[in-house]
Amino acid sequence: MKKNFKLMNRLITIGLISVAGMATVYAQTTPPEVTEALNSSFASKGIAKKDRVIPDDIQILCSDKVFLESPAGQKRAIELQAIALAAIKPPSDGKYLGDWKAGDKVAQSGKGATWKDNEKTVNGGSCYNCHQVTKAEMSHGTIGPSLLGYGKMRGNSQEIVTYTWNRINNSKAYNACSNMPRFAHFNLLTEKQIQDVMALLLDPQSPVNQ
Amino acid sequence: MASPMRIRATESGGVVDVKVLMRHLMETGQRKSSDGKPIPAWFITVLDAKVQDKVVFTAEFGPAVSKDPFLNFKLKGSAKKGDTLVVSWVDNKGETNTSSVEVK
Amino acid sequence: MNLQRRKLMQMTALVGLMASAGLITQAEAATWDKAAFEAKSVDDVVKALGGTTAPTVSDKVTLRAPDIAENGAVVPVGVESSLPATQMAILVEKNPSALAAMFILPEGAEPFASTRVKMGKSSNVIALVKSDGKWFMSTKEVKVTLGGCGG
Amino acid sequence: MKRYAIIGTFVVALSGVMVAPAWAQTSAGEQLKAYREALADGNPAELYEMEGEELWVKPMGPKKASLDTCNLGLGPGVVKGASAQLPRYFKDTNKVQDLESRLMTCMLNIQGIPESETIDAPWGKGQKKVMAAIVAYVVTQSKGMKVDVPANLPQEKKMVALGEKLFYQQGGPMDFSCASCHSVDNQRIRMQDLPNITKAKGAQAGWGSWPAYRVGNGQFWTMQHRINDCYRQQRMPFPIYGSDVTIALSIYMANKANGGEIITPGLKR
Repeated sequence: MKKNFKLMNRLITIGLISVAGMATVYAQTTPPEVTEALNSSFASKGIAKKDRVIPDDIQILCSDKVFLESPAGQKRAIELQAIALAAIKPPSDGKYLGDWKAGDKVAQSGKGATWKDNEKTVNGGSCYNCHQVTKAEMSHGTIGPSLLGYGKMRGNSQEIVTYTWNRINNSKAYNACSNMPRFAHFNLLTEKQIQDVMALLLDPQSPVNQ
Repeated sequence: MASPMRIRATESGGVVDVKVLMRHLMETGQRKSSDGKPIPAWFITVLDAKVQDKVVFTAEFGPAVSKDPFLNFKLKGSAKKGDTLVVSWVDNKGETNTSSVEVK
Repeated sequence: MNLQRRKLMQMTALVGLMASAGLITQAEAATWDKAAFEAKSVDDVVKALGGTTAPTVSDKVTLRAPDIAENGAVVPVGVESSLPATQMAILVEKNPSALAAMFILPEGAEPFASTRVKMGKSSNVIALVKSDGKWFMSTKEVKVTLGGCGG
Repeated sequence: MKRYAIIGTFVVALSGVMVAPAWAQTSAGEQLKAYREALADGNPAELYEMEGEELWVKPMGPKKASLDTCNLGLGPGVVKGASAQLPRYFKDTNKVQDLESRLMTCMLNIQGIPESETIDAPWGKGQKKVMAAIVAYVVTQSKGMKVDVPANLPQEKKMVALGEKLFYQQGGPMDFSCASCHSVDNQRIRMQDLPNITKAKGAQAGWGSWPAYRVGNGQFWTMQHRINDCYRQQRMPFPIYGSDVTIALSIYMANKANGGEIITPGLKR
């Protein structure tokens, strides 16, 4: 869970400068009773260690609907989006698109990262849980938008390719409180898996674009 | 306690509608346990329903019948309101279970 | 055939043993049609059930099964017929052994039975009804979907 | 959840793909409805209920006593309608308790069975197996009644408020909270409808139909088990059986569902 799950982050305070130039500090913290309940109610099990309850900056922001809807919250969202975007790495071998067939397997699988899994479990992307992806798979969720025809509609200009890459790597770069997990940020998917999912979305041969 | 079985038998227009729910694992023999060992097949093979010692319906199951099996069948002429309907099953390990109900 | 007969004899011997030990009554155990339940394909099941020709597709056989099953572990299926039936069966074509359940109908039992079966994947489900010594059938495809979070 | 601050030039492109072929979903949905209706007749939860009914009066534990004097809130031994009013505040323990944590109190005080025996048992084994059967029996005794959890007492109000905060609290490597899946109407994960628990209708559908028998694994799941597996799928650590988080979320849901019909035990995928 890396550095951002350090215990001290639990009570992080976010300072923001108001538009008027006056230094106004908006304190946003996880309520102490919530922290206390989380601490007393959860236990480590397998790979799901207890520190997973400790929210990072994005999780603190997105857990607080009231603050999120305030001007300060919106401002904070933009700030965190910029941080997320800046941290995204382009593919190490320069290849954005892998194999769509392998990508469909990643999209189908909802496995990994639970206390029933272990370090050797190959994580899935759980894409079908929330998105319609191909016509053939009728068992798909509706939490996210349909991705049917994704590449066909947009083409594969570098702009589209980079946007899609970023969106899968860290969806929060565009929407701080997107429901979509940060697949690269938390190492949920490997670079190769992301390249394969990219191909699933953008390869003209992929069933997504048929 | 014996593994539970629930039987409902209701008469309407001369037809007795019988519904049976049984607790049974119905292991297929195709699954493996977490340590990789095959889990042996264990399933109900034969179920029969009797009224006054006369068999009125028989079902034979393979391991493809779902866990905690449900069975629904209908009798016309071989059972009537007030009769005692006895349902028994035997599984492939030779374990048996019997339960009865009055036709309502 | 030899192997099958040998298996059958072993089974009979075992059943005899269990029956003499008072575990089960001879009548209860003797009826389980091992050959039919162990047959792999639909054709082999029909043969094991004594069918000499392919079953006739008939609209007098009604198969109740869903178009989609939310979970392959539990698929409700039922068979019903307007023919005077003595025996009925439910088969899942793509299961390792096709025969899932069989029903024997003495005088006074309606040609109606419904249960729940496991399906490993999307497959044709077949209802067989024996009437006047001949087998009749009805078929329906059931799609098994993936559900839940998949974790 | 609203989508805030989507920046860049991709807003239009993104919204363009939000139109899913509605007909495909409707017809698949109707076909699934037929499947679920075919299953509704004959819920194997009844087998657990039968077992629980026997266990309720069976002397067990070091004190060889039965639970039939257990006070679930309506007086010693009163089961009818008891679970409809749970979770609630109990004076003797000075705690808000759900059905399962209250039963643990009774098992301890009446039968001498330590709470840890239930808490530490794996699902479906040992004292958790006993618990599941008893829960099946108790909730069936409130079937057809209305959820009656007004949460008027200050201790109850406090737990509802905590539950609401926890409902939105994100964590884990997928950033999920309960709200990620349960705060918008008419959403599905794969083929499963997700009740919007932030509204009465959704809360009633969810709270009112659990505990339930799950056909997929042939198990009877209590509400504690249901919440536990939600957290597993959220990739969170293990929520301790009967812990504050589970009770707070339960009373938050029950209070939202107040007045809704109880159809437990349900039958689920």
